[in-house]
Amino acid sequence: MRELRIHGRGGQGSVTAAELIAVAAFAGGVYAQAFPAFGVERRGAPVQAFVRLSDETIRLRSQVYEPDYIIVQDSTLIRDVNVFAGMKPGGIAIVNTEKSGGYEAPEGVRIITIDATKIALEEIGLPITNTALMGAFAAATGEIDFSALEDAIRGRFEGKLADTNIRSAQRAFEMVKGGNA
Amino acid sequence: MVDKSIENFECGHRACGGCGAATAVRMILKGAGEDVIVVSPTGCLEVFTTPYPETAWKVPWIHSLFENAAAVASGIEASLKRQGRSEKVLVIGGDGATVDIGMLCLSGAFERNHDITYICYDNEAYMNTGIQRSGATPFDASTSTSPAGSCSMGNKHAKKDVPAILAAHGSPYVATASLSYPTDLMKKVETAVNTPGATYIQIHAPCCTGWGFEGDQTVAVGKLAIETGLWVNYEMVDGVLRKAKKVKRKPVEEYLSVQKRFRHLFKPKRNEEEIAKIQAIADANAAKFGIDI
Amino acid sequence: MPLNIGCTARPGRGRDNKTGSWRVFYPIFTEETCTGCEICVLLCPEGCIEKKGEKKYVPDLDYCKGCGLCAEECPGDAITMEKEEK
Amino acid sequence: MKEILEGSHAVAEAVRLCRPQVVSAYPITPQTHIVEALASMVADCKLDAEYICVESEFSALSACIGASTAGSRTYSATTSQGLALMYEVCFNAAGMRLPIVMTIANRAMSAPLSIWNDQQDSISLRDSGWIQLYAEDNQEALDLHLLAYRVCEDHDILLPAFVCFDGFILSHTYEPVDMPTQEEVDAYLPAFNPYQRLDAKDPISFGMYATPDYYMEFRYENQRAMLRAKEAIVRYGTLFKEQFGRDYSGLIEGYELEDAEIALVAMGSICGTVKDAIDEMRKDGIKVGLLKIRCFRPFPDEEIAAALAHVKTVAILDKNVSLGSKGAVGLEIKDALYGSSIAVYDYILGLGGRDIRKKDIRAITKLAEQGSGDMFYGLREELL
Repeated sequence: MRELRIHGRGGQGSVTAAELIAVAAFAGGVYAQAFPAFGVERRGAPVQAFVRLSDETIRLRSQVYEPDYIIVQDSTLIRDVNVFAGMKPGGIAIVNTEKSGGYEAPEGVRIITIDATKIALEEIGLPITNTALMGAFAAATGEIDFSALEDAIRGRFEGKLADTNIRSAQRAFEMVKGGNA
Repeated sequence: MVDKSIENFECGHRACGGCGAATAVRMILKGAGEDVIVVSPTGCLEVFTTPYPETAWKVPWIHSLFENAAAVASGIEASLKRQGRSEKVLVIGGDGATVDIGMLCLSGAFERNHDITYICYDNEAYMNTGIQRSGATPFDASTSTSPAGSCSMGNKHAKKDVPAILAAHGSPYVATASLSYPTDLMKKVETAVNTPGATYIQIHAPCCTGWGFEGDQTVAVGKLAIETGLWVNYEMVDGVLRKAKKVKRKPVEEYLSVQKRFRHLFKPKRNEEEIAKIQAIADANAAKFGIDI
Repeated sequence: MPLNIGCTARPGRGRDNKTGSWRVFYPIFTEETCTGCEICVLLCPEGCIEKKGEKKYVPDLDYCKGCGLCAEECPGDAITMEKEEK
Repeated sequence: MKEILEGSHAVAEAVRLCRPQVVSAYPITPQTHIVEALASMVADCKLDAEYICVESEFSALSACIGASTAGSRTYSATTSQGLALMYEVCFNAAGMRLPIVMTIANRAMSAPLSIWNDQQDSISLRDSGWIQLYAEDNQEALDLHLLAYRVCEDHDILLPAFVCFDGFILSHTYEPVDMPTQEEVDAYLPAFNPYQRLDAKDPISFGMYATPDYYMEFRYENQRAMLRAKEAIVRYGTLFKEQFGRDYSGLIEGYELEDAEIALVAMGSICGTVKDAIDEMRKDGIKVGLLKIRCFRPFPDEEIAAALAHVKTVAILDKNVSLGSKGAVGLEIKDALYGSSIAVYDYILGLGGRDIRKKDIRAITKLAEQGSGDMFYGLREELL
């Protein structure tokens, strides 16, 4: 079983990201579970969402404490939240930042930085970073196919909004695949 | 046209001799017609009509709780609508269930404008539990929880104006009536039941036991309420006052003095100041509704 | 007789309770002064006054509680209340 | 067909497939997504029902009483404070023998205010006369709605039911479920056939009062219907298994219980975590198993006594507490095992959304082995 923890701020679509990754993984024949860290946080507050992926039925219901993967929607979170807490060796951290690195992660954790905000602003016209980060996650982990992610995004958003979000995800996907992130 | 021959209220019920509510309900059922479902909240009416297995109701009838009659009626109306059925939904409840504890459900049902008619038989206190005050108890009435005493003149508050509250909800038809004017009462029920949407009638229903008069005086006391201006029969259509019964007004003491609940205004000595306050209420009613001939 | 599920009843047994036993005074109807207005029929809280013929109204004494409302409101003073004596 | 969706939406779909004619509900976290989804279905003509936007939970269930007596299949959903506001109406609906089905997205009770999960809300209504079913996952939550309507509407039963699933932990979780088709559900659940109804052509008085000459007999009949519901749940659960392949033929379920020396007893979503923890403990040679209670009312006391007869120790995981006594499940189990020599320990845990991990299950198992129990587990000692 692989576990993903998404760190974001209220309003950034962390829960949606978790759900769409689960939907995409399920489409690929994997058993998936996605859920938020249930809270009363409002816009701007640090929030978390979780995904579990497995070849077997997932029964575990606790939150994710030792993730294989993390997504950090906003690198400013790193100041106040220990986003790398409990990460497994060999894990992958995808961080949205304009910087190229310099984060202290546990031993053996691979950090992929990507300027998802820039991509989102250019493709969607809004700082909606979650779809770009889903694309980066797909490329970095191989857990989900891009076409499945595309379908998942299209299943959630309509028309032009779906198109621009898919473009955003695609760009991030290709950047990470090409090692340009 | 009201069919006065309709008799859907069975003998054998356990109301007090001379009960205003029982008399009013017989008239209500004539005005409502045969194709009707009645909802009653907990109260005197419910208790005196339905000790298992003896029911006084010859129309379909349901009691659920004290404060939820309007919500139960909402559900019945929704169900009938879904089934394409024609029955009218009629709530008949006392003033406690209506103006106090059931106000939330009542407000909700009227805001949603279910096609129901809610009738409050107003006997101006909680008669079922032993004559405690309600939000409909008139000023200065002595009840078991607003007793007159050496430093109390009885109920300190004026009647809550529920007809106005429900008219403000946008009810297409709100009326008041009195059992002492049966033709008017039955016609208003017929109008309310046949008006689409949530309609309301508040019926003045004197209670011989609770108010303190002999059972043969029920209608006479009801008439005095109208004649003194302490109760006004009127109709509001879409929130606009249409019609109020005009009277040549008598002094309020003619109404007050025949009821034990106001006895403290006259004994041990006549309290001019308090009687004047009640006269002022009647005067205000007369001015508001333009009832003076 | 087994209980009705949910504590329900069909009409019928309401009349089992003979409220005539509550009565201290009983009404006497006089045809001569009756106007046939039927206000007594309408106002009776029991609904126990029946029309049996022209100006002939009869209270069902199984149910009449003797409240006297009919007598009080009769415009022709055609109803009087008498004490039950045995 | 298997699909992945949020638990609340899985429940809403299940409700839609059951064809309720009147839905009456008031939104409250974490139940909101269910009633929002149903409102959307009605707005899009995917559900042919009257949806009453009531002004409170009290009215929500009251309107269901009206609609049910008028002859419609009805549905509502609530949780926590909303259920507490319905308290009086719950007893009333059960006493009137109305087959209303209501989802409870389990949540803690105030004060202090908590929107998070435990099972205090529905447990506190244990005496109200509602059947109470608890779901381990969203598939079970979905399926139990079909089962509940089938059982409740049986004219030999005529009782209302809570289908309980843990708020947030299940209600807000995306996971795959096998969604039955309308044809399949129609084949399982016949159209609503009211036992009696409000009808001008055949007037009946509902909700009469009972004098001391009758009241006890009505309560006894209610109790008998509840006890008959045990058999009905097994029967319709078996029918469900035959039709859908998923086994709800038991009021309880065992996991690694046959040779277990220690039995954990739990209800709801915690069972999944417990099963994973058991797998780990089994690898370490600990003979531990799970007894999962799916049906808390009627309480399967005899079934539980039989299932636990061979164990040495029982540890009950209670997501509730009867303040001044113990956890409600613990009390019931102690009653069911009365007279046996089995050591029974109760653990109050997970209140107000406190997360429960596999390591907690291991720790509780250890406590039970050591003979230490009847306690709150996982308290933050530094706060006390």
